Amino acid sequence: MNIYRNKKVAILFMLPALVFVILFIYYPIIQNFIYSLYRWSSFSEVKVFVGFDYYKRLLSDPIFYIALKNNALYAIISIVFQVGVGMILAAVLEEKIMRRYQTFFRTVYFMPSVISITVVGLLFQLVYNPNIGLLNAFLKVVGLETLTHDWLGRSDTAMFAIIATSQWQYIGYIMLLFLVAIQKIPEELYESAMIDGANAIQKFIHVTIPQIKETILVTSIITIIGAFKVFDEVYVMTAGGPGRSTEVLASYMYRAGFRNDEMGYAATIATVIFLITFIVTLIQLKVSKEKNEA
Amino acid sequence: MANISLRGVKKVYPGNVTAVRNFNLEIEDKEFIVLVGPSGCGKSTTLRMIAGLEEISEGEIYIGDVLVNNVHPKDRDIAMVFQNYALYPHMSVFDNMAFGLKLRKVPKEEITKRVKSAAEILEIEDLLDRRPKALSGGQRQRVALGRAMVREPKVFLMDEPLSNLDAKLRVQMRTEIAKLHKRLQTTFIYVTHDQTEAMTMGTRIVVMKDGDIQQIDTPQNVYDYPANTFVARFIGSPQMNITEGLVRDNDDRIEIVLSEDTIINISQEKEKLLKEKGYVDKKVLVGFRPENLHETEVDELKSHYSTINATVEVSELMGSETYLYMNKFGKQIIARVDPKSKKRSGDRVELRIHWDRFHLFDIDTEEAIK
Amino acid sequence: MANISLRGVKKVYPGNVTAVRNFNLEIEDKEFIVLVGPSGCGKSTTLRMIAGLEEISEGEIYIGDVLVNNVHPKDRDIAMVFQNYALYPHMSVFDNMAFGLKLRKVPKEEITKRVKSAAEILEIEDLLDRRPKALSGGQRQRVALGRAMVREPKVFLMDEPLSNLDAKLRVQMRTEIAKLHKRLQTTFIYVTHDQTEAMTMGTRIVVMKDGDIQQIDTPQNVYDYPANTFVARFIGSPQMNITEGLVRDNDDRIEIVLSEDTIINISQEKEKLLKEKGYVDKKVLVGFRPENLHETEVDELKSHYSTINATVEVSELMGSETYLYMNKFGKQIIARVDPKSKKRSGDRVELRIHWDRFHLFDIDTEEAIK
Amino acid sequence: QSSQPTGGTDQVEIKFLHKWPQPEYSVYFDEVVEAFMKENPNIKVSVEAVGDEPIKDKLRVLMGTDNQPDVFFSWSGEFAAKFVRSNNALDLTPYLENDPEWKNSIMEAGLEPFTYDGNYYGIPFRINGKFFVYNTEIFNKLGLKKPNTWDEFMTVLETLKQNGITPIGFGNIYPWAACHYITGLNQKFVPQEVRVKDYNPKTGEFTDPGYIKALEYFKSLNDKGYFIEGVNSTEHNMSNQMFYGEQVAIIYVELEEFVEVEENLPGKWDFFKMPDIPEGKGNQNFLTGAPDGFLVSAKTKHPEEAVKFLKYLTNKANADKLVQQLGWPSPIIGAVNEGNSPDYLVRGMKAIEEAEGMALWLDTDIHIKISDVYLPNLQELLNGTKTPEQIMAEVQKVAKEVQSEVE
Amino acid sequence: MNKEHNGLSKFIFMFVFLLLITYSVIIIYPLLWMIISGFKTNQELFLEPWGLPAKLLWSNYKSAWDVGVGKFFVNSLFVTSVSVTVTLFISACCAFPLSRYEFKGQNIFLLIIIGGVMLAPQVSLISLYKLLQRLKIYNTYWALIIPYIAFRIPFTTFLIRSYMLSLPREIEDSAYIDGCTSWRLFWNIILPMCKPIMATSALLAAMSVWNEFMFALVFIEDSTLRTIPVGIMNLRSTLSTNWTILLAALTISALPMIILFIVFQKQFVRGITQGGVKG
Ligand SMILES: Nc1ncnc2c1ncn2[C@@H]1O[C@H](COP(=O)(O)OP(=O)(O)OP(=O)(O)O)[C@@H](O)[C@H]1O
Ligand SMILES: Nc1ncnc2c1ncn2[C@@H]1O[C@H](COP(=O)(O)OP(=O)(O)OP(=O)(O)O)[C@@H](O)[C@H]1O
Ligand SMILES: [Mg+2]
Ligand SMILES: [Mg+2]
Repeated sequence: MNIYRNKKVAILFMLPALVFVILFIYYPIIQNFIYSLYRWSSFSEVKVFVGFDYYKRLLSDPIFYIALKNNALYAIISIVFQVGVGMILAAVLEEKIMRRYQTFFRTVYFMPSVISITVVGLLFQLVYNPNIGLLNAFLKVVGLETLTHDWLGRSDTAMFAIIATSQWQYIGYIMLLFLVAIQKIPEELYESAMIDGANAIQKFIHVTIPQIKETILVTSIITIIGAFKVFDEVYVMTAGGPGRSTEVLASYMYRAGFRNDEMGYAATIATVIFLITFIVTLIQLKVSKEKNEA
Repeated sequence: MANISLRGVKKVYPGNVTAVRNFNLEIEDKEFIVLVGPSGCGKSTTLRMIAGLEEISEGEIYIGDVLVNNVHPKDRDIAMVFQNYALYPHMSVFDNMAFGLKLRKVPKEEITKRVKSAAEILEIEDLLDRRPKALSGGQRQRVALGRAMVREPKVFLMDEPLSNLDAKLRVQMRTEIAKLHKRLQTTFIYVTHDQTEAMTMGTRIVVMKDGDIQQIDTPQNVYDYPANTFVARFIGSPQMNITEGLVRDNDDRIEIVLSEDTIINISQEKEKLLKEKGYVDKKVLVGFRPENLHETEVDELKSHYSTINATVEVSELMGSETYLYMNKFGKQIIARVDPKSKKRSGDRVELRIHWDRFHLFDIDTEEAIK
Repeated sequence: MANISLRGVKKVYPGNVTAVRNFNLEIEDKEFIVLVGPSGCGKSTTLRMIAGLEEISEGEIYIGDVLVNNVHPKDRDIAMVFQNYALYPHMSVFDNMAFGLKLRKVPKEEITKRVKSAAEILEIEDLLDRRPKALSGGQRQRVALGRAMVREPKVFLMDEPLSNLDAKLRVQMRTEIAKLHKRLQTTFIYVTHDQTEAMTMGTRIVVMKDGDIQQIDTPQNVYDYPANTFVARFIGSPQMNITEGLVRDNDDRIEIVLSEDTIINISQEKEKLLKEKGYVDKKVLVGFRPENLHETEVDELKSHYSTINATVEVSELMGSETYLYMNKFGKQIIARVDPKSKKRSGDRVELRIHWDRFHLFDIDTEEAIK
Repeated sequence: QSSQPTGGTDQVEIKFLHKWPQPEYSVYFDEVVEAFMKENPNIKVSVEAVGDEPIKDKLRVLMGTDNQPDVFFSWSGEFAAKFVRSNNALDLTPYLENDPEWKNSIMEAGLEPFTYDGNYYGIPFRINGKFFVYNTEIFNKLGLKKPNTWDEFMTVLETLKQNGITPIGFGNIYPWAACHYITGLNQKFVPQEVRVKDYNPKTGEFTDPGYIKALEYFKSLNDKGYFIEGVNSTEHNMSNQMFYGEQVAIIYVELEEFVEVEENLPGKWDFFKMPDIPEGKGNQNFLTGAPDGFLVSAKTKHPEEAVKFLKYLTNKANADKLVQQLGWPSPIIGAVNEGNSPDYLVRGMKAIEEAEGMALWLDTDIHIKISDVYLPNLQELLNGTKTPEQIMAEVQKVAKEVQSEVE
Repeated sequence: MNKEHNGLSKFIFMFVFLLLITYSVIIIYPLLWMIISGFKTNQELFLEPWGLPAKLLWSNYKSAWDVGVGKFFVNSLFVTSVSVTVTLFISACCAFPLSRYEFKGQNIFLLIIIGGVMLAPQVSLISLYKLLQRLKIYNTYWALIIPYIAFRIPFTTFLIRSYMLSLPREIEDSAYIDGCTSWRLFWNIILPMCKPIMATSALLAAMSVWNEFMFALVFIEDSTLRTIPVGIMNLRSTLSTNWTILLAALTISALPMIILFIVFQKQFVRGITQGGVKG
């Protein structure tokens, strides 16, 4: 027998989690999928079966594509900054000379993620404000007057402004996950690498990264999923505007369901969000697995 | 040039554990220094300080005349075999060995060549693609060794690199390390608890105890002239027999009384020494190694020999040799005799020993009398 | 009752690495079995299968007549010393040792007593409060050993438990393990690569190679009658010299020609054997151990001895013995002689060897001829 | 009195959901409820309050269940109509008919927006109009007067601008702000019957050129620089603060905000309606604004008690209390009067009463799907990323879709 | 070595350090802004958002507290502590076999569990609402606690699992030999080694539960059961928002998380799994 193959014990351990997840996450999802096949509004009891009509409509809905593009943008930028910068920050703070100051920095960097998006949204509305905002003021001070802009009010920059806010808020959060992962790496591997002649960057590439692969996977999955689920930031800062330029899938879903009263359409968008994140996750799991096996 | 000099080096670990205290050692270029000592005496700590992996609490370390206290390990040009291997779990055996070379931008073919050849020597050619996790203990250790062997650094540090290998392989590896030393002509510092390794490989042996150096000398000298009873007991297996004896002036000849029936003669130099240092009529510690007790009659000058009569309690056949355990002078005495010895438990034996083979120590300081 | 029986046990690791193949062994209750073999031959794997930590690919394992293939390790009542220690990093040394007892609901005072006494034996009383991270290699190993020692299981499995200890401590520990065995009267299975341990501790030795058993026998028999050249070479240090020889019928006496100037006589039993098995005029492998080559004249029956003449290439002084390396029969021959030998590089020697000391092997199968 | 389902001391519970959790407001409701329960010991009113935005979600979720509050807040117009269409709102006509005194105490302008197919479904609680509020000091200094026509308005704005004062504070991060302008402009540009027809989901076409004109006029305010910078990233609230800080001369606010204006700029302000546009084809005498109020759930088990509570809430005494305590304009006739209210409130109410009708907030008056296209596009309009024609084309398209969906 | 700074590396250190400090300022400044703004009047906030208040309006903090932040606080504390504790426990239990065992269908279970990460909770709002009513826990603390647990489990499991994956197998082996049942192994060996990730997960879970808004809004009707975010959000409405009180309230509500973080710092133990195995 193999002590690590005892399926009964394994399932026993997982049972509570499974019950919760299935009952309170999957059951609603399935229901959600069923909802997406009907035209209904939340306050009427009549449901009209429309089959996959909403799915067809979604595919020809230009706003859906705007939202999709925004989410993708969100995902890409977040991967670069939250995962990339977060990881580097963590590695820098774990360097021996930095350890003394680590507690301070990690506390500070983590702090924004504790704060409610309401404050952060308001704060950054003010930061981006063309008249009184800090950002434009700063640009003027450093002589980049030409770059001043109505950051949230113009379609070309609004999305980036929101995404930037998110980065500000969550880099520290991701950094913390990396910190925990890096602290777990046996010191002797670094010692061995130093003896092998590795400098800080080489240690990072050849020891740290391979050792925190699993965390990289975890964090990139959550940032991507987070990017596709993003709602609060948009809702608080621009509500999808100007025009529809910062619409994201979740805000569009919200708008469809809770503003326009097309619950079926909202459920459709929700299902699509689920599908996208599901596929992205699958791909990532697969890629990481192949890499591990190679 | 890689002479290494440790001056007053001290290491205190957090929790106030003093692992090394006042360590002074001058290592010539190309020397092969062996550190020995009981478990926990600070051998690994010393190596790690030389490598720069452990902060030095006090003192200075020079490598090739450069004070390296504040030099980063990567800049010390050192190769090291870690006691606990410290292999990169995410790299194949090949990559583990090649990593140090890659970082030094050694050309690819050269890397392959060196790794292959080291792998061959270590008999791990078949394992190059595996991850450390899929290796046996000894195989891991060989990879750790290989990782150092492919390099050509100024200094090699090896921390019990052969402890998990079988005797045969160990002999091979010992030879290979010796060859490596010869070929590269660099300084080696080598930790081992294996007598044979210590005796055969080192140009000098450093014997440590509780963070202190006990003796630094060539292997033969450490064996022949242990500085104190600790070294005497620690080096050599089975251990040296040590017993008390009274120095007696008997008609102008100095002799030592071990027991009523055992009085030993000593050489003239020793006599002079004892007299000069004022040991006459005092007690000293007398040591003699099991392998210097002979069962057979000797034809040389009888006066150079003393005789110990005892009864065998246990005789242990070890294949290539036989140990006889006897109770004498109130303690257990061991003799290592020819395997053809027919002596068994209960037999009486008469063992002879040459007067050059006695070691004399002060009874209080336990230092050798010289 | 803890007789253990392994029947046709096989282990294939993922990646199609066969670590153990067709392992058959019946272990009596209270036996002290020692597993030896070159690094990577499957010793640890075998132990791990007995412990239930590794799935058995094929075959059956019984402990005390119960088929345990599907019994959980915790229910096998086993104590084990892991080759790589496997200490609990988050627990103090005391807790590491006490954990197994706590799980078994041993009363608190009893636990403290046992742990304390084991710690004393292992000389780690001062370290009981430390975490494994703050220990030296040898100290960690002793904790690992202590963890097993406090238990009173049906079976002890020890995987190179002394490899990181110095000779002196190792001798002490060896004795302690022997005492433990005597006191608890349980079955021990012990992996080591140390000749002395294998020879002195085991009631039987199992010699393995590449996952196969080569020989199972008492230590003395393995040494004296190696089943094949592998065992012959593996057991004994320095290794047995093995060379080819032609079996020749010379006037009704069978002799073996090793080289033009070296023709050896053999005992009558051996003659008979060679004749019966039809080796006359065929080549065989002849082995003889370095310690059986004597420099000195022998007074016994000359005819029982053969003489080998050679020139010393290297002479190695090892303190308690001297090795002479010679080139002969186209290969290197080693002799282990008295340390008083005055032979140095370039000197000619005449070495004698008793005819009982020759080992004969088939040249193709390399099995002992018997 | 009302029919008691079971006699005796059995208490019935009615749930009351409003949208003013802020303590300075909620205290009013708590007091009224307290008093009501004292008078009617057999009725227990449990109050819940959630804020402005959350209540929209809350209602939606609650409507699909049996847990509906018996009396709940709703905006007038389309927002309320939704509940009617989905049979969630109780028809209050019989109750009003049975109690003409009650009915007559309420302004028609307040009741009318809660009608659907000629029946009353809601009782107004507040009534609101939208006015330009201006800084009298600045106007006096520059010798400016309240404008009556659009042209005068433009002159005023231009003068302000020439004098280095940003004319209008306007925060359109949530485009309902722009929509309030368009509500008025549409009303002034589009013939009344066309507009009414277009705003009806069943018949809406939005092809009248007046809609485009309205957008153009609105856009010109921004293009000429009469709005502050970055309108699409400014909150309404923040633009108000700019007015209070005398950084802008004019803001466009609702009647209920007058209290706040007075608080921040006491005595230094006045207000005017949206100026007339003579060339506009619509009725110039309407006022932008709407009532909000309460509906009774169609599923309520205690309609009598619920109505009773509603009646109590909107009686004259409580309306007076509302005006006095919170300074909110009440649709109860005579609740706002010189005796109990500040002058500005009385004048504001008068303007509402004088108006021929009310132009309900565009976003609550047209079908939500149309407004969902219309409103965001107003931001695009201001940014210059879409032309009025493009926007109306989109609106027309969605109007057509809506026509086919609403049976 | 640690103290080593030759010219170049000293320069690099200073440079990096400067970057880190700059980033800290970028973060601290807004936080200070939040705290300071809590002392301002509404007008000061909007007209001079970056200035200092003319006088410190402690009353903002006081009124924030009086508005009910105090009461909400207790609710939040209860809901958060129960949710986080249960979540951690269940997730750790679940992560254990997923990381340490091999069994058929393991990947499917893994997918089922972490699949939950992918769901925007908004999606399930209505179905959950109905479900909670059917379970008769609507408008109780459990109406929040249970969904919070459910939605937190996937990510927490995910985190803990990836940490557990890297713990050395040998230590488990040795625990089994010592006589551990799977449960004891989990409880006495694996969990203690997971301290850092447990602390992190607890922190992250607490954070998200503490700030959760949508469920708290919809699943709780009774204002005496409200949690902080809904309480605070109710202060905000389109027309008249007393922003500065809101900010004061938010500062108060962020405080416990910050304190929690500082407390949990201790659990970030470097090298907790080190020294156990050789090789
Ligand atoms: N997890 C694994 N996957 C694949 N191969 C393995 C694995 N573990 C061990 N092996 C291989 O199986 C063989 C036997 O290993 P084992 O650990 O039993 O050797 P050993 O006799 O204990 O050696 P040593 O003396 O070096 O410890 C070795 O060749 C090793 O490389
Ligand atoms: N990190 C640490 N913290 C505290 N004490 C330590 C630490 N590392 C080692 N020590 C202690 O310092 C002493 C010297 O340790 P060191 O590893 O140098 O011994 P060693 O000579 O290599 O022994 P071994 O032969 O057992 O490996 C030991 O007593 C050990 O317990
Ligand atoms: Mg060591
Ligand atoms: Mg092994």
